[in-house]
Amino acid sequence: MLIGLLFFFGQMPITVVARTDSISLKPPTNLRAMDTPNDHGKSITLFWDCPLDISNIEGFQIFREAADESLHLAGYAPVNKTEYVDQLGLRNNVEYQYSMRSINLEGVVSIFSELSPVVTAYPQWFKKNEVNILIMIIIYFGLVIYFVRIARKGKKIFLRRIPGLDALEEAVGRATEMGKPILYVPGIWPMDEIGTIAAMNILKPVAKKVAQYESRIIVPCIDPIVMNVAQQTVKEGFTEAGRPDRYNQDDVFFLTSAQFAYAAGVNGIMVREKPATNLFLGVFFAESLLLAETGNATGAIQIAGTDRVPQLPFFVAACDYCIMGEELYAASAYLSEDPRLVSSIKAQDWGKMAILISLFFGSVFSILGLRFILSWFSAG
Amino acid sequence: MSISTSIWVWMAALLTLMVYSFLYKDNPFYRLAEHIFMGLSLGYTLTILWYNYIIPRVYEPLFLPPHQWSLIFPILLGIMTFGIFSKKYSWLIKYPLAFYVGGYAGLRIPLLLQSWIIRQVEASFLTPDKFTSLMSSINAILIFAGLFATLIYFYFSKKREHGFGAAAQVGIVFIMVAFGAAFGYTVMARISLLIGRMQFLIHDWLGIM
Amino acid sequence: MRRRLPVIIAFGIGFAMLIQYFIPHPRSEEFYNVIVQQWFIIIYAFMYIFALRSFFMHHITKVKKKKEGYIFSAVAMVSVLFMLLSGLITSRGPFFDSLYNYMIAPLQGTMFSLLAFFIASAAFRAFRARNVQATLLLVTATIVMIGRVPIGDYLWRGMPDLVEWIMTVPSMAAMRGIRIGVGLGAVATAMKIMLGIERSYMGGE
Amino acid sequence: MGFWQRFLQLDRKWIFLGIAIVVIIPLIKPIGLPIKPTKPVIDLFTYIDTLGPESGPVMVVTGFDPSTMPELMPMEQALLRHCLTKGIPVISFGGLYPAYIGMAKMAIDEVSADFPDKKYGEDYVFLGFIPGVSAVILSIGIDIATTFGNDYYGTPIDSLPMLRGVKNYSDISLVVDVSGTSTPEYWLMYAQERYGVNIGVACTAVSAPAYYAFLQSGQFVGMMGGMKGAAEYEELMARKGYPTGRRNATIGMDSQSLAHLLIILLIILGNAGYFIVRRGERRRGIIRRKR
Repeated sequence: MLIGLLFFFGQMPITVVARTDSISLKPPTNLRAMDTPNDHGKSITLFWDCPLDISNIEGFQIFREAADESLHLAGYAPVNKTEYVDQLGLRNNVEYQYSMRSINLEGVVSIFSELSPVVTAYPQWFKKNEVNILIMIIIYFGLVIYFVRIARKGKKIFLRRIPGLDALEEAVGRATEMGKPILYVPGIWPMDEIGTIAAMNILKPVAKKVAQYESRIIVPCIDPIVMNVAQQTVKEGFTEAGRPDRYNQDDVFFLTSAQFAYAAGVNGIMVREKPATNLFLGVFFAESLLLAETGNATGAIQIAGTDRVPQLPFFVAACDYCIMGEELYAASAYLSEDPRLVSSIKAQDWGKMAILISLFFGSVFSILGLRFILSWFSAG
Repeated sequence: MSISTSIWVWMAALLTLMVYSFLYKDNPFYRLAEHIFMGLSLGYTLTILWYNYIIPRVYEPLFLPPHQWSLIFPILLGIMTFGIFSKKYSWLIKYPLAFYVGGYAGLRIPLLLQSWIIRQVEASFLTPDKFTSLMSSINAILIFAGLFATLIYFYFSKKREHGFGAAAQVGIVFIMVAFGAAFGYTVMARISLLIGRMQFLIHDWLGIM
Repeated sequence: MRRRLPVIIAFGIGFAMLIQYFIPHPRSEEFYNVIVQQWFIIIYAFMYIFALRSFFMHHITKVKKKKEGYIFSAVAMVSVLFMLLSGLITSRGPFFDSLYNYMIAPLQGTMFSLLAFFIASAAFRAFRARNVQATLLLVTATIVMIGRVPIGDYLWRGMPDLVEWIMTVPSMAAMRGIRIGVGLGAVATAMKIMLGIERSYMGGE
Repeated sequence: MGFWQRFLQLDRKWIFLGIAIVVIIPLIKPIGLPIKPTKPVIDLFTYIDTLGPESGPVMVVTGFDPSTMPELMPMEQALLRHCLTKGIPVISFGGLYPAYIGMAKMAIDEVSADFPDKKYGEDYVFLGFIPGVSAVILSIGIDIATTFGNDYYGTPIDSLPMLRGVKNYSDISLVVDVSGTSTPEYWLMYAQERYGVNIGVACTAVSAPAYYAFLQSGQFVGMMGGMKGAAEYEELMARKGYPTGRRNATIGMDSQSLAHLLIILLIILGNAGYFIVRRGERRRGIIRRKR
């Protein structure tokens, strides 16, 4: 029997010692190939029908050839698969042809299947399978713009009271009575994070109140952009309160860049400066408890708020008030009472209501067998 | 009892003890370790920034052929951040900030929608295949109800009366159970880390056991 | 015009990065790579120079004015330079790696493990069953903590299954709800940034 | 100040001391609290135990750094020990990211020191880090030799006797990803989904819940979650009489159990004191500010 010592030119040197004595091994049939849709090209999807008798077959070897590439092994698929996406080493706008053969446990191979029709891979300019996301973005943009416009016309928009925020004003008042500073920790994430931006939004009214009470606010920062945004925000808070003179740039400073060095540094400030009120608002990670527990030991009133879900249990358990997840975004709108911000909370609530309705009717219809609502939320 | 002889192990052990001294009280040894840690980690970040980012992605493409002259624009934007030093030109910093934060905002919208919203909703539909057994049916309904109530808890446009108040109460129950579970798991992970440090001190440093 | 231009830039680059997600074409990928892996990095690097200035100014003033604890500021500055120089001179050689493995990693690990002590003291002093919600949290935490250690299996055979049920049903439901809510909020805020409604990150007007 | 008020003011240093004692003592003198293996760990152990010297190699992928070492290093060492004891050929892959190579090297060096009779290149092989993450997983499915070229020490793959005839996933009996991150999902997507290779996972306690769904759907052959998972695996090894070396996880489990019990006790005592003090005050009419 022919011992197939298969060398090939180009990429893959393989030494396959294969005995092809058994005629029983059949290659897959009806091999079809097409360019994989919705991608940057360089990818071809193959379909085939399994041979009737697959008892002895362990998998299928996939071979590829092109004008400048001889027939060589390009892929492998286990026996239960009837589809394969070939990505490695493919080029766009080059004509390829594929052929397959079965292989069993001992390495015995079948004859080659007939060549697939010629196929070329090419990139697309639009991901058709993610059009549902694009539609959702357009609708959501529309909601945000609509609500901002009606808010600018001065229409009063109702917003539920968030308990944590009223406590914020009481806590700032308590610190000023005792003539002690307020510590505002804006989280450990850079400016591009939504939670940090919410922290900056809340910093402004807090700084304004601190200025009115002629108290002091300390804002240690971990990121360069956050630091100079905080400096600008606190300065504005103080000027709006009519006390630009009390603004001290050294109180809003860059501590360090590392998560735990920052936590250690802030702990040091709590122990040495003894602020009466600690505000932890923004994006926090494992250092959240390090801060909350030390602050607890100094006896300060602590109000925390973060959208990082894993840290919420510790803030809920260790602080006096905890603004949870999304409430942080609503808080920045509630506190600043800026119609544009309040209106965007409205857009979010509409999004939530849309999801609640889709979940309800989607489930009811899917039990009846209709899955069209489910397709809106397919991850593409 | 074979105490380690490696200077590095001794260094690590001393630093570990200096940090643990904070548990007794805030003392100079702790503050020394704190500041060494602050400095070293900042120095480390700068080295990584230099070797993994500045050199391969800024210096080489710009100064080595083929020169990518388009990099002049971000450098100009970057220089504008120095405007902050002078009172007069402090508004200059708005441009690099707008570019950086605006760019990331646009980039994150589809990714957020995909992974935080669509994937979660897609997995929450009550489809027939979830009702295979009694237990799986109860669980499927409970998950659906919990998700519903949690979403209503975070609904801000309605006062919490009649229907909404009750749903929010149910929601907070699910939320607190989820927080309790997260709490339990985090405690476990922290204790494991402490055990890891103690094993280093006892085994690698002092060589007991 | 000074106020409008930054907003236009934010919308322009934001819109380009958003649309880029839907265009798989290689040219769009190149655009993404150049902007994210080069332009953003350059701007961030300049911001870092600015942060370094603030870091050193903060500590230099402390040393100059001999403020309390100025020695530690000096130590911090020396540490930065020491690490930076050892990284650059040995171009991240074994000495640099040892500095990481035997100084930064243990310091970080020890800081992390401090949390175990703080959790214990918070368990006694801070974690109060003030109301129904906090009680639910603490009871669930206790069940999970017992269920995940060998003793739990001996208290009641079904303990591991109960913990698994808590994780895969009530906890999963609430986590999904919170993630959807936070996701919606984050998308809305990102849109406000692009539309110029959210300008606080620029320090307002 | 009643007893309970003074009790609640207990200085937190005593609590710190309590945790330290409860963790240190078992490390010096292990108690050996009984360990009862659970199903996910048994599944992983039995799957590997059925393999032998002639079956395809097991690939152990390192995916953790110093911060998650206490939980994951015992797992990797238990897996390597189990394979070497049974003579199962094992490939230790240094990981998809450069940060993990140090841990992989530490694990393989410590374990191979306990097996002097096992020869490198014949019983175990150590592959270094290759950039590309998902591309690496994909191309192992095509051909290991081309993907790696040489092993960690620079010797060409083709000249390693153990890897002769081992071309891709079809020749690998199991891939176990020891990971503190989300890389197990990459192995499911790019290795199992495409090439049908069996995947096992060894992860931290925090990320274990997320993988239960994949376990129930049968995508993972088995799972070790957190230090408890590692201790269970060590227990299964000991019950079969396999050499376990220093059972770090099992010893650690004693400390973990006692620490958990102490924290639960502290929560109960703290709240008991809190309620007793508050009831006392309500009786004496002192309106205490809602703290």
